[in-house]
Order: sequence, then structure tokens, then C-alpha cells
Amino acid sequence: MNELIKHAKELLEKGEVAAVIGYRQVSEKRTKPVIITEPEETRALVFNEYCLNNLAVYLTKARIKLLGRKNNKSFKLAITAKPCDVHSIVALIQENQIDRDKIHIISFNCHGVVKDFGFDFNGDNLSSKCITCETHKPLYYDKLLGEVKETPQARDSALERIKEIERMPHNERFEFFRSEFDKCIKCYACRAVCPLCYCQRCITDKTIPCWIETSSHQRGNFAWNVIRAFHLSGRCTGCGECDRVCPADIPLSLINRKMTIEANNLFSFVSGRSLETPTLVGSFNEKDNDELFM
Amino acid sequence: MKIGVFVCHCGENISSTVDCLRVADLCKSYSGVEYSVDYKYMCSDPGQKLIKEAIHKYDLDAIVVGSCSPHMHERTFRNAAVSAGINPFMVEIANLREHCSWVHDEIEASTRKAIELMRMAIEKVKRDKPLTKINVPVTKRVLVIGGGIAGIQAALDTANAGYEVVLVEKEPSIGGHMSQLSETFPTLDCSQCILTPRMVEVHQHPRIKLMTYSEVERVEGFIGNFKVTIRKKARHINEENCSGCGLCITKCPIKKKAYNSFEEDLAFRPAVYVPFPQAIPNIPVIDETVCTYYKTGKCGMCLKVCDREAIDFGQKDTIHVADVGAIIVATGYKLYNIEKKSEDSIYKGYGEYGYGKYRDILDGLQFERIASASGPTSGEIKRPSDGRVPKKLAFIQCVGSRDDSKGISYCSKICCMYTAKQAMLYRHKVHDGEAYIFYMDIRAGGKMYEEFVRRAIEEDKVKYIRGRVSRIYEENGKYIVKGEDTIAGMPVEIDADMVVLATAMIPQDDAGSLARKIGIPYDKYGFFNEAHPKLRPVESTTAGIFLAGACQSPKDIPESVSMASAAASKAIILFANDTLEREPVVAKVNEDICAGCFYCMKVCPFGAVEVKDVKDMNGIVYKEVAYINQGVCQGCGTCTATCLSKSIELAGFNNEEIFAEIAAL
Amino acid sequence: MDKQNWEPKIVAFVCNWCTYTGADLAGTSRLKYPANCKLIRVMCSGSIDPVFILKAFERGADGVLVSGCHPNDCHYNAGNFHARRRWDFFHKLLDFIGIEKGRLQFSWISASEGKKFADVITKVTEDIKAMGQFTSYKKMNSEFTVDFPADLAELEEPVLQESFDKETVK
Amino acid sequence: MRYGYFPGCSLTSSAKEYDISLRKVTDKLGITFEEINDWSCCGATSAHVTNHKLSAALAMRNIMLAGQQGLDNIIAPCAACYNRLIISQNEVKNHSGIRKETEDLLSVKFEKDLKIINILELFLKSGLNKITEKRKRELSGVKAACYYGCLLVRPAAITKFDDAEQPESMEKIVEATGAYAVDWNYKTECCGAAHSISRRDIVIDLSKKIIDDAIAHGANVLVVACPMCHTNLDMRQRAMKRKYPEHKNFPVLYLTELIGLSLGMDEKDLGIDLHYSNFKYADTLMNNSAKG
Amino acid sequence: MTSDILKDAKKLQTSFIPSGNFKESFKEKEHDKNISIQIHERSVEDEITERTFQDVSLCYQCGKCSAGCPVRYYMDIAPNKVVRLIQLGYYEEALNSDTPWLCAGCLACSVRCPKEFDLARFMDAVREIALEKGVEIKQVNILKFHNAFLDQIKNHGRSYEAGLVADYKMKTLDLFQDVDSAPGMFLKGKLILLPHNIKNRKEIKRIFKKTSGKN
Repeated sequence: MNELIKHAKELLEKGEVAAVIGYRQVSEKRTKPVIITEPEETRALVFNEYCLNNLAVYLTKARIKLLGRKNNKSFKLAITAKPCDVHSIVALIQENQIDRDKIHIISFNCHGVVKDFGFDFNGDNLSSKCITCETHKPLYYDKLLGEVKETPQARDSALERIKEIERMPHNERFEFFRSEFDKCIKCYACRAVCPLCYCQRCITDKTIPCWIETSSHQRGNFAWNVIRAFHLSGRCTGCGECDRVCPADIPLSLINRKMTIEANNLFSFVSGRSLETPTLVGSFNEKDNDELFM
Repeated sequence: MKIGVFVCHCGENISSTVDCLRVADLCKSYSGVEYSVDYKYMCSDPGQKLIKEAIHKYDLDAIVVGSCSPHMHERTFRNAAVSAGINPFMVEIANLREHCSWVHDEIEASTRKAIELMRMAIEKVKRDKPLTKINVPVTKRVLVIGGGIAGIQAALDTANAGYEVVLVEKEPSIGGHMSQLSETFPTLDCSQCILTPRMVEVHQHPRIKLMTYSEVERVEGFIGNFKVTIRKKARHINEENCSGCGLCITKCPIKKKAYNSFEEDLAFRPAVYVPFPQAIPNIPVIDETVCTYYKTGKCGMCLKVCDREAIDFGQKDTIHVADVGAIIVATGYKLYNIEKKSEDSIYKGYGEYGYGKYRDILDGLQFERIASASGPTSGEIKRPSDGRVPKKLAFIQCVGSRDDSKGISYCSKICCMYTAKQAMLYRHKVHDGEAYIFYMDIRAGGKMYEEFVRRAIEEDKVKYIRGRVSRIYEENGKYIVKGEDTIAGMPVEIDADMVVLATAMIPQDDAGSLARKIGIPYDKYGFFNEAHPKLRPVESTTAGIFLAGACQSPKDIPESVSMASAAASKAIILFANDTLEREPVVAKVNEDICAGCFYCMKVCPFGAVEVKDVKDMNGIVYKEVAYINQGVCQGCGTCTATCLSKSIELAGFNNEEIFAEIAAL
Repeated sequence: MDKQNWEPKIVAFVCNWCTYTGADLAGTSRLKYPANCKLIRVMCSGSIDPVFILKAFERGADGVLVSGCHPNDCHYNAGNFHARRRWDFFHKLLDFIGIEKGRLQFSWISASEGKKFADVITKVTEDIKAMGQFTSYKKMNSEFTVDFPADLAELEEPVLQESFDKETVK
Repeated sequence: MRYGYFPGCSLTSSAKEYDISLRKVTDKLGITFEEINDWSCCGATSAHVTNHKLSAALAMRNIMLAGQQGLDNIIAPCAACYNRLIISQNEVKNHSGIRKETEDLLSVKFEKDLKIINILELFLKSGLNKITEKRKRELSGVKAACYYGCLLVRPAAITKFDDAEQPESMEKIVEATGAYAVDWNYKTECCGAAHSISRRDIVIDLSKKIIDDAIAHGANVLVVACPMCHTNLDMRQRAMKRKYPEHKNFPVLYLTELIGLSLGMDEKDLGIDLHYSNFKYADTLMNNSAKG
Repeated sequence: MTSDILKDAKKLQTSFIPSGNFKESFKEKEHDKNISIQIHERSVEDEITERTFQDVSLCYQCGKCSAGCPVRYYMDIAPNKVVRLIQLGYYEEALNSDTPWLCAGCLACSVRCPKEFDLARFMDAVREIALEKGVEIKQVNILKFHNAFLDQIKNHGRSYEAGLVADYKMKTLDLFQDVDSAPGMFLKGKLILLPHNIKNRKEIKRIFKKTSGKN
């Protein structure tokens, strides 16, 4: 980890960046995001299997953006990002939320993280996104750290769950999701933690006209969760943060995962994998699937 | 808000299956409805008067009319509302005729549906906002793309009306396909004789800026305000110095390296050439691909002989920008090539007719050149292979046309006529020759057309055989044409000396890419789409862009000319005002909540979305938001549905109004 | 609710240039089709938001049809292409969530396809009739104090009126 | 590459020499086959003209057997067999009704399509340079009219192999042997095919036209790739002579025989002596070549 | 046959216009004449569509098929006319025609058809239907040849030419045809005298049995 600290310190000392967004250890199996502006504070920085948060979410926050602007000059921001977090950063660049030139990506050779704080790092406790992860080395970075290590093997239980749901008849499926969504308390933690939910005012906050009923009843919950999933279709990079933070344990990333699979099937597109490929939403191909239409 | 409801009987068209009285009565009970009435003919003068009086009497803010489709009378009722002092966009139409009374039999069901339709309209009108039309300035100059007969006509008409014209032609000369024709049906007058004066007129017209050997690169902007980028290809001849003496052409040592495309590859041309003697402008072009100078750096014969120093080997393409208010597209057609181009082409070619393997199998334009007095044979009908006069000629119609398997399902429309004409010309020139025409149907709709075909049969003894030809092959210098006379029910084999294929008219190769450049839709073949097949045949769906001639569908000369004049008059109508009124159905961004993802910019088909910087008190940009140019926006609303934060609303169809309609179900 | 007399409630979101005009043509050709479907006119199929569909279901619709111009025929050049991508997705999502394909149908109907319009409406209506009421969605509506009428036939019109005033449109 | 081999009935009897020469030539070129175990007749014309279900089932039985043998392609040297196999497979693939019936009939599920390869594709694929390299005999005097017949290239939408009207692949092979391929008109005209026995009159007329056109375009040998065509063009020449007395014996070779000759093989080894027209190929053709 | 249609032209007009349904009037005609062909509920046209997966109305009678047909000169009705007869409901005439039986299946028509109508496949269906309906086949030798050929496959799994020729000659009693080639065949050792039986003949028999049933 000395390398990370050294690098971050150097960046701040040379004034190349205004701040470093990173992780610090809070207990043995728990880390927290930290935003460092002073070189000496960099000693707190860590990177390990407990760095769960997708720090890309901070990049779009106004408070953080302000850090990049001092005395009417703009500075870079450095961010420590797992290879999967880099996908989110790529998506944000493509959606014009951040400038590639204005961020300094410190990334790592990653071999997976735990599914939640407090667990031991092994195959059983591997975060579900790491099971199918194909980018153990980041696709874009300015500094690459860490050594290459084997990722533990684990069963792709999420995919099995999707398959299982797909086997249910429609009414059962509906009932399943209705009861799952019914648990929603509209805390919007999923929205807060999602790096791609950067809208200043979310669709659900728009009340004239009212797009999604905000009170926490079945119908409103259903609409919210469907539209949340739809808005992320073809954009979600699969970081799985929404799932982790949901206090009601709604299987949000299951739907996201399903839509990612569909995006790949229908349009051979996975979000956040390339800066050059046009985004799925906002582009089209004359030869897109036309089967749906009579 | 006070709403007036008017239910029209449309004679009995609506009232026969919808109980109009009940509808009107019920509407009275809805909140906000101040006045509700039914009447026999709302669109009639008394009907409109009724509306106007009701607006005054009950002090109405908005009206709902239950009548025919808004595409029919929305404008009528809006005008009535305006004359009574209501904003025209406070009028909603419920389509009780086309969508209800005419399509349902049962009175109860259709009355119920009518009530619901009315309720939806009432709920919508409650949320309607007064809108004002948008005014945009108009640049009174027109761009004509294509210098064939359609383009020439359109340019002349607009210029004669007093407006400036930029005429862009990709070939070195204007004139198009018409200049290649020998004689024209049904009058048999010489094509060039009637065309050349027009070409000269274009050249000399003070208001027409002629740009030959040029292509449109880019079109930006919108109706009244297009900005066009044109690439003028290097001729390697200084146009100002050149006097058109033609000495360079005669002295050019490269005589037989390039086919003459004007002669449909039946002859050669030098490396420096004008396409044909009457070319406008009469300025040659040096073909870099064959010229020795560009290969070896030597020769320069033309340079030596030109005493006006017009030869400029170093000339480069130049880019010109023009501001125009309207565009007339007249890019014309090309002929189907029976040679197979590639596996993935939709045009499969005719292997059974010998793929251009045999030199005496010609297409329609090649025969025109052979029959033309200025053509490679000086008008004598001769076989390209050996120069013999063919004594037996077979014409085959519908080659490519009406053939799903070869890529074209449509009828090319003109082939029946020009084949009859060509057979006639042949019989006039070769008195002892026999002419056979294989056809499927004769489509001779037009003034004097049927008579013309009959003349070919009755006076010139052209033999018409109904049946498609299956194969052509060579045997002892003759071409065996295997057909079936489907009327006699007998197989037919003709040993022709020459075969002329009436190949289909297809769009130019670059029609699709041009359409994308200027932003107009085209059909699956590549013909440009008109705004309405019947009522707006010369307008494209993009405002301010008009169509003329065969780029829209196969056409003969009179049709192309009349379409060109129609397109010109559309442009002139546009220029009659200094500013342009546009429907205010445009999208608008709420800048406060726009997140600046610019998905709207990606989906906008018209490039109406711009980036706008939002600055803080210190004048520092703190966020970028989308801004929609009201002049460019066409009001499709694709951005509104794409916008994730719902920061865009489409005036006239905003989300609140649509939600109200859904809620009224 | 009387099962025997139940008639499905269907909403169609159609574009102004093709499908709406195609529907007009069906009218002028006097083609007959069931009266269950009500059209909501928008400018382009590209401007139809998925939330509209959910709203329709929330308002008791048993089925929804979305229809626009054929690919390459769009009045706005490309609106329907964007729409197609959107619906490909949304339809997959709804299917996964448990809403059958027949509940939300799609078609391309040009201005000249009056016959096709009548056929599509007939087919959609028959499909929805075969599937029956969309009870699973309507059940979610039942939490409300004002039970929004699912069936027009049940009500006298004034009641309907009343319910409208209470359930203000948001 | 592992090739499955479906000889077809003709190659075991009336077109023995085709089988013999094919095996000899491929052996020399290093192509090996695996014959489909217990193959049965493809159904030929007789099945599909009278009963389509039977036709599909008979053809698919062989494709099924090849699949069970672990093959992913089948070489069918007989043009008629090739056509039957490829059309049946296409039909079964595209029409679920027929697929279901045929699957039930053969109690099997068709999952993977096999690539059906005709004789021309085989040589084009295995590399023409191999033939050129191993050429031993001078054939420059051979002016071959390549006769495809109807079933080798049709329908092009399904065979996806050469142009249906102006095919050129056989010419390429013939030119690789050092022989000259003439351009002529009857490349894909029908010889009468299955009417060989039942309507001999038709076959004689049609075949005569084909031979005449070849002669008219300067050919001195017809090259075919179909046993049925060969039967009609070769065996029927005697009857042809009876009807058209001016007819002269004209040599008709299988493509494989021509390749065999160019590779320096003996006429007898290639089974050329089994032809009916009793033509002295080596004498006429080779001597021509020697003379230049 | 062709001239029959021309003769019937007047009848065609009168029967077509008032009833508005040509097939209906044809049914009546069939009934009156009390002929052997039964018009079932499904018309021959429907049957053909079902078997060939293509609609007969696709054909616009350009005659390109007939123009390129190698056996056109031996046919009684042009191939395109057979389609025409089916289009108009003259099923009897179509099924009785020689043309489908003379079709050599060379596919020249199918690959050249401007409407992508597979005429060869259509002819197959017409033959199948004619056989199923028990129409008397005039090109009897051709049918007998096919039957003889199929018998060989049925019994042996492969065609066996000595047996085929013998069987065919028995069936046609045309003993002297091919005298010039058969001895040659024997001499060259090409006509094998014993059938080559495949192992799984049971399966072949089963295929024949299962597919022989009427649709």
C-alpha cells in the first residue's frame, strides 16, 4: 500500500490534483470513503478486498466538483477505483458528467472484493459481480498499482436465480416482484449510491405532472422500481452497489443484471467498457431487432 | 377555466352510430365545461358561427370539438377560435368520425367510446397552454441539387421569380439524362433540340450561380436558414481563362484509355474532355486517373497548346458555403445494371441474360446513344460488336422492374413508352428490320401515350409478345432470345442481332448518403419520400426541402418538369414572406433541472440541441445544460422521452397533457 | 364486476404522421374493428415514454399498443429507431417482471395501411380478451380509497365524474 | 479436415468410374473421407416428385447418420444427391411442420446443420494449387466444356456456392489441370435427368442440344460432375446416333477423371474404359496436346 | 386443354361476375358433372399453399418459367398456365395435365422467377395431390418408373439398377427399350445383378409406411 500512499502524496504535493478520493480502513473488515486534500493525510489510504464502495459516485457531486476549482482555476481530481469502478467512470465520461482530462484514475489489479463488510474474503463471500468479472485489470487508468492475484472460484448464483425466475409463469413472476417491491420504503439509497443516478432532480421527484407516485404503496413502489431499472437499462455497469445498500433487501442488481444480459444479447453492448463505442441509449442501428413489431 | 364542448353530427356520418345529443349532454356535467352543444355541421359557416358566439356569450377559455379527424378540420376550428379571441392552441379535437362512428357498428359501444374520447380531449384542453407561433427569418435564395431537366426547370422558375439560385451538378455539365436521349415520346421531337436552349438560359441567367463538377458536402440549419457546404471538385482548368476552344481536347494524346460515360461506355474519350459538344459550361475537365501528367509528370501537351494559360495541374478541390432558405433536390435516377455487383447488393443482376458478357445486349440509354444523331454511330443503328446493321431486334421490358428476386418490386413507369419509341425509331431507320418487344403489361397512361404504342404496332409493325424472356445466349453471332408467348401459349425463340433491355430506373448510388446529409427520409429503394403521397407530393418531410423529378420515383420528362415547377413555386411561396411562421410545437429544456447528460443531443434527428453554459455569480461556468434551438426543432419529442430527469417538455403535447388523457380513460 | 360483460380497456399510443393517419384511413375506408381501443396521439413514436404505459396500467388498462411509422419512414427521420431500441428494452424488462408480452404490443403502421390498423386493433383486442383482465396490476390499485373504475359499464356517468374530481390528475 | 462421404446409389453401380476416379484423385491429393455407415438412397427425383414427406425423411436419414457419426459435413459427389440433401436440410430447418414430422419419423432431434459439400466445392476448398503442383500430363489440347447441369448450382439462395446462371467454379478447376475451358451456352441447361428411362425421346433431344452447343463452341470434351448427366450424355449417344445419323461420338468425362488424367493416372485405373461411347481419350486428347 | 379455357372464356365471365366467388361456382360445376375428383373442404389451392409454403396468387403470369423450361416442347400446357388454372379454380384440368409429370425438376423456373415462386416445388405438390386424389396419370411410364425406383429403395434401401430396369420393364411391358445399353452395362460390369441391401431396412420400410398415408 505504500505505493498508493506515495503516489497520492506525490500528486498532491506537486499540485497535480486538488484532492484524492480513496478508501480508509475503519476496522479490520471495513473501509470508508475518504476525500483527502492534504498530502500528509494520504497515509490513511488503503486498497484491499474491503474497498466495496464505488467511489465514482462522488465525481458527480457538486461539493466534490467544487474541490476541483480553486481560485478560478480548475484542477484534476484523483480517484482510486477498482477496475469495475472504472466502468462507471467511463459511463460518466460518455454521459458528459466528467471530463477525462479532469480526473486522474488510480486503479489496481483486482482479484475481487467481499460481498459486504465483515465477511472473510473467500469464494463463498465473494461479491456477485466479481464472480463473472472479466476485467481484473482496468480498461482505463493513469496509474496502475497492486499485484495480480487469483480470484477465488464461486458459483454464479445470481444467474441461476435469474434463470429460476425466468422459468416461473408470468403471474408467479409478477407476484414475486410485486412482493419484493412491496418491501420498498422509498429511502432512495439505491439512487444515492448509484454513480449513474446523477440527475439533480430525479424523475420521481418531478410532481408536476407526477411521474411516479412517491408514497410507499404497492403501485408506487412497483412503478419506481420498474422505472429505476429501465433508466439503468443499457447504462448500468453492474457495480451492484444498489443491492448492497438496500435496507429492504430487494434484489435490485438481479434486474440490472438481467437487463445487462439483454443489452448484450440485443445490441452486443455492455455499458462502460469503451469510450469509443457510442452509448446504447441515444444511438440506434437500422438493423436493430424488429421482431417485436407487428 | 371555462370550456365549451361542440359535438358535430357531420350530417349523419357521426350521428348514425353515435348518439351526439347524449354525448353533448353528458359533457355538460364534467367539471370545467361551461357550455355543451351538438350541431349538424360544425365545420359549416353556421356551425363556426355557433362556436364563435358561444365563446363570446359564455366567455370560454378553451373549446373541444368532437368531429372528424384533426387532420381534416383542426385548422378550421382553430381559426374560428382565433377570430373569437381564443388562442388557437386552446382547441382540442376529439376524432369522433374516423376513429369512432365510421369504424364501429353498435350505437351503444360507439357512443361510449365517443364519450371517452370527448373526456380525454376535455382533460387535455384543461392543461393546454396558450402558444404563439414562432417567427424565423428567411434567406431568399434556393439551392437546387442536380442539373438535369428537373433541376434546370426548378432553377429557371425560381430565378425568373426574382430569387437567387445556386445550382449544383456533380457532372462537368448540366443536362442530365435528357441530354443523352435521341428523340422523346410521344412526339418524337429531338431531345437535345428542346433541352439546349434551357441549358443556355441557365448559364446566362444573372441570378443563377451554376456550380458544375460540385457536390453537396453538408447541410446545416432549418427551413429559411440552411447553411450549405459545397465541394467544387478540381477541374484542373482555370474556368476564367478557358475560352472553350477545345484545342486541348483535340491535342490530348490519351485517346482510348477512358470510356465516355456520356456515350454510356460505347465510345472513348481523351484524358481532357467535355462530356458532349453542347456541354454547359463548355469548359473541359482533366481526368486525373488517366492523364499521363498525373502518372509520370510528363506530357503536358494541353499546357503547351493552350494559349490562354487555362490549364492548372495543381488545382485543388475548393469548399464553398452558401446560405439558402430552401433546397430543391433533383438528383434523378440511374439505370439498373444487369451485371451483378456484389453478393450483398439488393440488385442481383441478370445472369440469364449474360451479365454484359455480350456487347450487343444494350440497356435503354445505350440504345438512345446509338439512335442519337450525335451519338457514336451518328444515328445509324449498328451493332457495337461488329458494326453491322441489325436486321432483327429484340426489346425486353421489365428488366429489373417488377422483379422481386432481382431487388425491385416497383414498375419503372417509363419503359413501356421508351421501348415503343425505340422500336419505332429502329423501324424508321432500318426499314427491312424486324422489331420484337417482350412485355408483360403495357402501361401507357398519359396524353397520347396509348395512341403512340398503337402506332408502333399498327403503323410500324412492331411485334409485341407477352411474356418474360428466360434466357439469352449467343449462337453464331446471333442472340437467341428464349421466351414464351403467354397469349398464344407457345414457346418463342428469336435469333436477334441485337437485344435492348429496358432496365429499371433506380435511384442514384449516393441517394441514401445525400438523404442523410440533408436530413430527408427515403424508402427502401433509396427514392426520397414525399411528405404526403397525394397532397404534398413535392415536399420532403423536412420543412423547406422540396423534391423534383425521378429522385422521388420513376418519372418521364413532362412529369419531372411539372414537379420541378411545383417545387419551385413551393420555394417561391416560402419566400413570399420575410419571416416564417412555424407551429410552436417545439421542445424546451428546463435548465434548472437538466443534468447535462446530452442524450437529447444524441437522439435529436435535426441537431437542434446545443450546449449552453450556466454560469454562477462570478461568471464561472458551473454546469453545461442542453438548449433547444426553436428554429431547428421540428417537434418530434424524441428528446422528451429520452430525457432521464424529464427536463424537456414538448409544447402542445407536454407530459402533463398526455397524463391527463391517460387518466381520463 | 360482471365477468360476462367485461370488455377490455385498451390504450394505443400512436404517432401523428403514420399510425394516426392510418387509423383515419381505416375510418374513411369504413373498416370495422372493436371499440375497446382509444388512441392517444403523440407527435412521434420516439416521444412515448415507458412511464405512459405504466400510467395506463395504473388507470386500469388491460392492454397497451404502441405504434409508429415503419423503420426509415419516420416523419422525423429517426424517431422510431430510437423508439424501437427503447421498446426492445422495456418489453424485456416487463416480461422479466412478469407482464406478459400480449399486454404491451407494438406495431408499425404507415399512413396507407388502414387495413393493417384495423387488423392490428382487432388482434390486440382479441389477445387481451383471451388473456382476461389485468387483475394482478389492478390489485395494486385496490389500496386506494377511491377505487378507480376499471369498467365503464359498471358506473353511472355522474359517479365517474365524481371520481374524477377526487382523484385529481397528477 | 474430416470429410463425410455419401456416394449415392449411382456411384456404386452405373457410375462406378466416378467413385473410382474420385477415390484415386483424392487419395493423391491427400484428401480422406469417411463413408457414412449404412447410408441409404437420398430419395432422388422419384421421391420428391411423388411424396415430399418421404423425400425429406429419406434425405434426412443420411444427414442424421452422418451427424451420429460425429461428422459436420458431407461430400455428395452426385449432383442430384447433393441437391436433395441440401434442399431437404434447408426445408427441415425453415419449416417447423416438416421438421416435427421428420424428427418424429426418424425419432431424432435435428440440432446442428451439416455442411453439404459438392464436388466442385471440395476441390476449390482443398486448394487448386495442389492439382497444379502435382500435374504430370500435358492437357493443353483439351478444350473442355464444363457442364454443371441443373442441380449443382440451383437454387443459388440455398446452395450459396456459385452463380446460378453464369457459374465459373468448374472452369477454375479445369484450368488448374492445365486444360482449356471453353465459354459456352448450355452450362446449366437440363439434360432431362430422371426421364432417362421413361421418356428417352426427351433425354435424347436435350442431350443432343447440349453436345452440339459444346462442339459449336470448340470443345473437344464435355466435363460433368453428375452421374445422371453422364448417363444421359454418354450412354444415350448410341440412341442419339440412331435418331440423328450425323451425330459423332463425343467424349464425356467426369471432372475427377480429367483431374486424374492430368495427375498422370492411367485411363484404366480411372475407370474411363467403363464409358459407353468407347472413345479413345488418351489418343485423341493427349495427342492433340502433344501437338500443341 | 388450353383452348378449353378459351372456349370457356364466356362461361368464365358469366360464372365469375354474379356469384362473386369463382371457387363457389366451380364447386357447383363439379357437382353437376359428378366427376371423380372430390372437392374437399380445403381447395386444391389451399392444399398447394400448405405444402409449398407459398401462395399461388404470387404468380403474375409473366411466362418466364415456360420460356426457360427445357421440356416445354413436350408439355400439353405451359407451366405458367398450370398455375393459372389453379389460380382460377380449374383444378381438374390442372391435375389432369401432363405438364407436372414432364417437369424434370431442373429448377430453372424457380431460380429465375421474378416473384420468387418456387414452381418446381409447386409441380411436386400438384403431382402429390393428383396421386392422392386418384387422378388418372397419362404419363404412365414416368409414374411407373418412379414407382419402380421407390420400390427398390423400399426393399433394399438403395436403388439397384438391374432390379429397377427389370421391375420397370415388368411394369411397362416395354421390353425392348434400352436393349442397346443394358447389355453394355452388363459387359462393363456396371449393372450389378444382386441388390445391395443396407442393414437397417426396417427403418426404411417404416419411413415408407408412415409417409404413405394421405395427408
